[in-house]
Amino acid sequence: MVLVVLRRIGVFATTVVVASIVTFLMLSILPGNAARIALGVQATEADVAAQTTAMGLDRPAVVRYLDWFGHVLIGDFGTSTVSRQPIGPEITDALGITVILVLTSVVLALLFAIPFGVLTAVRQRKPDGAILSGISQIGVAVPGFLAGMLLVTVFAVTLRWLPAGGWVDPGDDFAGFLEHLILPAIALGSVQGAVLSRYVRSSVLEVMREDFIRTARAKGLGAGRALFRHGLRNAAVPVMTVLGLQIATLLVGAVVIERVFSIPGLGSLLLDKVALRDLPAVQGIVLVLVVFVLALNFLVDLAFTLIDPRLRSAS
Amino acid sequence: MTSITPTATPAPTLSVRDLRVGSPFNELLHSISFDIAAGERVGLIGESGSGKSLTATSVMGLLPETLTATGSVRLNGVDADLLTAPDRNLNQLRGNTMAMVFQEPMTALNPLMRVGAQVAEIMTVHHTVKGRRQARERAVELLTQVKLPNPREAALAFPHQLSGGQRQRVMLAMAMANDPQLLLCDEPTTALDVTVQAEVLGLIGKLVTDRGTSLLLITHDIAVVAEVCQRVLVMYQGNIVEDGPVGRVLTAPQHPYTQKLIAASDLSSVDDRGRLHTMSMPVVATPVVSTAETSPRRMPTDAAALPLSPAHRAAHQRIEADDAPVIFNEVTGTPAIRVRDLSRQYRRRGGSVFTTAPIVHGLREVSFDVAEGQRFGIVGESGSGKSTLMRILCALDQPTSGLVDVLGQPIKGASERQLRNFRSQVQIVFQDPMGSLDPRMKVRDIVAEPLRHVDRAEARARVEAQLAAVGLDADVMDRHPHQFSGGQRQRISIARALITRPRVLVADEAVSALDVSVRAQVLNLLADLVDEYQLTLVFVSHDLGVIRHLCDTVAVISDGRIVECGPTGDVYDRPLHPYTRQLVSATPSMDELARRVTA
Amino acid sequence: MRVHTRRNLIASVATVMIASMALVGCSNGATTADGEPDTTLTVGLLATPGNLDYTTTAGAAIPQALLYNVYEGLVKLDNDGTIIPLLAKSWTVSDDGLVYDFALEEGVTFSDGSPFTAETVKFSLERVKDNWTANGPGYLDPIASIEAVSDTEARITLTKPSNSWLFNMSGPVGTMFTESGIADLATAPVGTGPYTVSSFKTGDSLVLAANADYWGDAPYMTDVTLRYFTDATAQTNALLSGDVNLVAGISQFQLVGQFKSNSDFQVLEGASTGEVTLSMNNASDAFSDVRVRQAVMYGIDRQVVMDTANSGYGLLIGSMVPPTDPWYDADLAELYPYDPDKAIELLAEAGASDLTIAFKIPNLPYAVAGAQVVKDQLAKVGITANVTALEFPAVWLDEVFSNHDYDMSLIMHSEPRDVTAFAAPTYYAGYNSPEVMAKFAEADAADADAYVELMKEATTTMAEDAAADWLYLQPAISLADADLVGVPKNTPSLALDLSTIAR
Amino acid sequence: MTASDPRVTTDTPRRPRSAATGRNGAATLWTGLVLIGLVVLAALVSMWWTPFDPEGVFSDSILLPPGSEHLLGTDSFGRDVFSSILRGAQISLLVGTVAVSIAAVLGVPFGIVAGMNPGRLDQFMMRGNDISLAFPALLLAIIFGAIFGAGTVTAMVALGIGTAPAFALIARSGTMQIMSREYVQAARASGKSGVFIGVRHILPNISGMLIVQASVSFGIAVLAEAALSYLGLGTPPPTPSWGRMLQDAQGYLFIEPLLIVWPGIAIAVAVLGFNLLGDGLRDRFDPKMQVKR
Repeated sequence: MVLVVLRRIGVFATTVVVASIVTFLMLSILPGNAARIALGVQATEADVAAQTTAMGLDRPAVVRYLDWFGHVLIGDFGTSTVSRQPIGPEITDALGITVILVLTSVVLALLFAIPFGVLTAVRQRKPDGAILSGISQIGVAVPGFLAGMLLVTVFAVTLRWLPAGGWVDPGDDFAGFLEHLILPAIALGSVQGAVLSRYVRSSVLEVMREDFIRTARAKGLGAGRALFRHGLRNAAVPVMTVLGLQIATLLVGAVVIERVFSIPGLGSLLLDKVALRDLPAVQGIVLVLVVFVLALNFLVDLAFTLIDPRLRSAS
Repeated sequence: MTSITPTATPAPTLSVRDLRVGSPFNELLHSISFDIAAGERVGLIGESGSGKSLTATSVMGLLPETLTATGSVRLNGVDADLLTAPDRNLNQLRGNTMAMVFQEPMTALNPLMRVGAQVAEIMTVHHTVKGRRQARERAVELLTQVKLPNPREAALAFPHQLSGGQRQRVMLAMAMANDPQLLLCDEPTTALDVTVQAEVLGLIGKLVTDRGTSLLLITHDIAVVAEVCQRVLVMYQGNIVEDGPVGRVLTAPQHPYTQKLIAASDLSSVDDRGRLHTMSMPVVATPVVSTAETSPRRMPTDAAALPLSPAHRAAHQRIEADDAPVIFNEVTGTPAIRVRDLSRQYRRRGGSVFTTAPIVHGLREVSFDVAEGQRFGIVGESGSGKSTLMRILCALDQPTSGLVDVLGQPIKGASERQLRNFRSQVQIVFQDPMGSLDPRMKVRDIVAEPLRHVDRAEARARVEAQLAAVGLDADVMDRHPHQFSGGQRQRISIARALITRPRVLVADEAVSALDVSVRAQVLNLLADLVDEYQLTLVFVSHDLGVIRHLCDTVAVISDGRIVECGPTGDVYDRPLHPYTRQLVSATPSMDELARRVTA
Repeated sequence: MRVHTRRNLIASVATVMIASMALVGCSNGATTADGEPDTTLTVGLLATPGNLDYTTTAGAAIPQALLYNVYEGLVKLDNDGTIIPLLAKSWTVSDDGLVYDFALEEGVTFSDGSPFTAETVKFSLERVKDNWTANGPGYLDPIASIEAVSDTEARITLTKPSNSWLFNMSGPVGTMFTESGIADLATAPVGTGPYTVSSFKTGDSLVLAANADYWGDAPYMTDVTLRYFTDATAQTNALLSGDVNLVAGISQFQLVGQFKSNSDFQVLEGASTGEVTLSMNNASDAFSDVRVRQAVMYGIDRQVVMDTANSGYGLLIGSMVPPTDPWYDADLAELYPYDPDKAIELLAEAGASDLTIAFKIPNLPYAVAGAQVVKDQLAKVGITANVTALEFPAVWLDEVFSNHDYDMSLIMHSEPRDVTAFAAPTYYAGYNSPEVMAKFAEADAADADAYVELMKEATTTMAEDAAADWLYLQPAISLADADLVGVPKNTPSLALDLSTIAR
Repeated sequence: MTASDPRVTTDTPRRPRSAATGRNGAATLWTGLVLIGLVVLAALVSMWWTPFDPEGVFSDSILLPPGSEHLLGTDSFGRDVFSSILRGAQISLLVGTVAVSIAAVLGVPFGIVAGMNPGRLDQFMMRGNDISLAFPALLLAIIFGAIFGAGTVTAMVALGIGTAPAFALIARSGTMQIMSREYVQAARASGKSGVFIGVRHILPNISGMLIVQASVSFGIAVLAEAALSYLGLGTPPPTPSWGRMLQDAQGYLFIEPLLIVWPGIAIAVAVLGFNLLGDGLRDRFDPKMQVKR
């Protein structure tokens, strides 16, 4: 048992190392000279050369990789070539913001998707079910940033009920934090909710055809109770897979909404750092994103084990 | 609001009148009428598509939304027609006054819920016990009654931790929990191994007899009906064509369909050419609900005559208590197949985050020979290792250790190149008529697939010839598998297997998925072809009856080893190993059944 | 009143709908709920600083936030572009134009408490040569020596007379630093200015607080937050929704219209130093012939470019000189009137009738918009422009600016008095005119009147040579709450001077 | 992101779908096909004809409201919005087609090989797939945009590579199901090579689920192109793209709000079409229905 856990962790670690190499290689061919960007248009070529050496950009790739990843392993992401600050805290701050935003939106999405998806599945053949299903189909088809723009226009600009964008730390001002969270979370959550509700619907439809639902009906449970007591947990399994993948894509995917609402999240930080060719920061961000997703997969695996006893006891 | 109040007059438990079920496109059940008296055990028999399951689901009110039922279904003591009663009222009846057991023990239980809780639920739903605690206590009691080992622990198990038979017992416990008036069982034992099947059937019989519950048992297997029921209804194409006491129907079927069905079910009865009775002629569906006596039909009593006696006759041996290795059916000279000390272990796929996949012993030190021209049957239940053995014989799998020679070709460690000749010499016929043919390929391509280095024209000619040999016209060549019935698909499978003129034919449960009527035809065909091509046949099956009909020698395999092997008749008549005895008694012949029923 | 309505919203969710609608309307008055004057200001800006050290980090974002607000030099540019005293009370220049004597303000301290003296001047200016890598350390090249005559008197001697030197001293290179405050320039700036930095989050905000010990007049606004946006629409939305009070440096002018008709806001139009330049690589095969460049000048209707790509905002200049410079010549805008026939003729003359050029623009909204119009107009005179939008700054700097691998580009030159730099033969424009260079040098050393005259001559020559097509001058447009006063209209320097803003 | 995970597929035999689901499915399918047909028609027509040149600049017709001459009005460059919408269909279809093709070409063989070789190779390949899953399309688009320059090609390639792991997962789970079919065993027993089995047996039999996945991915690609255009990583002007039209329109939201409506509708129609098609096809090709029995 311990061995197995160790092996799993070993596999996970190997994956992370490979991912770090992929990240490093991919970013090492970035065009654009970080030294030149730091110095600006007035600097001479000699200045740029000196700056290149100072930033350690003239060392061989292997050395740079080992130096970088070695430090990452001890929690040191290096120093940003732009802000001159340790990158770790910058990433942590931005990641925190994005994670809060994404999780809130996912919670909103679930609050919408579960009842909506179940309803559309149960009422599949009724006209109202078809209408609801159509609504969610259209919801899936709307770009998230368009939803964001419209929300800002209506609730921030026209009605002035909520701020048009920006971010407040929950620790600084909790009410302000909530105000700033609502619109972006809704923008991100509404589209995700529509997507999720499609999965909930098909998963519930699938489960409704299962034999054990028929068994439950034969026991004297009404259709609704049978679904509620026996179906939903079973239907949750495929939905969870999708949810895990969604959260993974949203970490970067939220960048569009972050842009609409001027939120300094991880995706925005990545775009900024890429633009500034802040290579240590970009590498750090990409690695954190990738490891986050890998870890998320691992957790989803684990969650399956918890929800499904068939996976728990293998013998 | 319809209320449920007992009516005063004594009446049948279930009364079905003029039940018709239709889809938007056509009618599936045509005016079904029957009664079941209190405590009566009735079997409903028919082949796939005859409408027997629809009958049961109509009674339960669980028809798919898209089907509509008309007529009337009345339950004793219920002042309403179940077909028109609102769902809310049916909910009070289902699981309480009438209960149902389904075919698929693997999927009929909620995989995420402990079985005890699932049994308890049916009582809490109908408030037949006070409180959850009492429901749980009662659930354990019920699990004890259905003879689940360690019922207290079993109640805490999840369905996947139980075997198929155990799950079906749980389903039974659930169904009987509220002492229903009527129990419906839809193919309750079809998915179970024969030995388990007998136990579960015995249990059903005992439970309903003890409690005076009326039983409607749906099955395709006449033996199952004979085992449990007093009366049998025969369904054919949406009609009940015969209705009578089991003994009478078994011995003196009246309707032509029933007659054919029973004849085809009897693998020990052959015609004057040594061939099984088939149902190839179309049967006119005329409902007959009479119980008039007819003259008893003479049942052939002699065992199936073996059309071909191989030169080699196997010794009748069994494994000894000390597990000393035995070489079964040892052949002097060069056998077609020689297996020595064959073991196969594998890791079960899956496992979870925290557990390693367990090692499973598929086969343990198996040794036997198969002589050239022999018809060698391998019989065993699911998980016995028979499929693993078959796969290794066809070089689809590799032994972990031991020696396997087929037609002089060592299997262990052989590369695909070395096996090239072997591949055309050893061919295989599978169980599943749906799954064994690629749905995207035309019959022409399917049958020609094993051919190598053959030009189109010759391939076409050979395919045509081979299709003719299995009784199919050449015009089927350009069709796809889904356009054929199960029996026809199995013919195509056989054509594919024989097109390379192999010397060894391995058949894996080749008739198990077929309806009784078709089974006989395919078995006859196989027997003919084995003769014609002088094949060495290895026939793997769970069904001793089929093996007995087709094979001269049988090996009984259990838990990864051969426990007994010998000439089929000997093994059947004088089983040496207790497991074989169990197996034999669980698969009675028609004669035996008739004897039991009329006794 | 408007400022605090949203807090109520969260506090009493149930009454939100009606309450906030009622409260939203009354956006007037400069007091908080307590009756105190509201001295907090939030400014919405684009382009976030990566760090706070403009001695080694290029870009206009850092000086915009810090210069004159946190950092001060001896002199500053007022909003009209005039050099006025700052830390130097006054100064005298020797007749030969070589010796500058500065009389310094007394009692000035840095925000870390250290005093400002003539030694500080010497320390700060000497530091530039070796420690500055960005923002033009070369501007101080004319300095021969710096001498602290007394605590309040500093004497700077130049190697040769320079008219541009004092002007440049008003920019970043003239900043006064204290020796005790340079340890962490990137995050903890120490200056003598009216504000200090209280927090900085890259990509999000920079918060300034009034410096309680400021030597001069205390600014009206005590708490200023600079909020950074990546999207121009988000920036103006924030003003509309009341999240910010002032938006400076609008770049997408279609967003301005809605504010003009709204009495809650004021639109401030001023002059900037941002020349939107259609640069042509004078050294490339395509544009080495002056006739081809002139053909471009005739072939482009700058008014249409401005109307279409810039919503009609801007000023046609025709040279690289904004009206705030003394040598501005309004007539140059008419030098090359729109005349496509003439353009075709010139191209034919130059044997370039079927010209295809690489038009590499930065991926910035004004450039992307402008390039579409330019491409369309060039097509009409027979020039095929293959437009590529390069990532800015990284790839554009690399390909166009450093490697000169382009035929045509479109970019705004926003630095003050950058025309001299543009004329350098090594500059990306590849314009090589010894005559013009000589004139610039002569001008710099000349007396004040001759200076203006010579500068005018040189810049006119550049325009005639069609060194580039200066399409128009980007206006400096600020949008603000109606109650704000003292908002700087023009941007003669890089700085956004907050000290004058009040309610 | 739509991806099926092998963890969620079971061997549970299903009863075939009822007739009514089938009819619903057919309605869904046809609605989807009609919507896609509109988009394809727009793309085809715009190859030869649009009412006005969607790439020029017309300074005399800036920001006109919808009218008889300009059906949907004009934008800030004086371009006819209707023409741009028509021409924009080309980019959307191009991005979708190329991205999905890249994803399929990379993902499907990968998934089939993994599915056909259970054990170490499969494990190894799936870890590789995990890693590529950790680089979502948008992240790749940002990185590739920085490396190769933003543009249609970069966006298509990034979307394609980013979507490939989903195809690999689908192909693998489908392959694993097909591998247990007896006709594969029969082919192996006939000495057929892995390549033959993969191409002749597995690919045709998982094509249904792959088409469903392709259809859904197509919709996602159209949405992703819009998002990338919004971030400035999509199709550069003047080539009309719906996503960039949306972005451009954002600045004119208070001047000409309809400008944001038209490309929004166009995107929704295309995505809706492909999603409905996917749903309809899923009803047709339900992989569960191919399970034995």
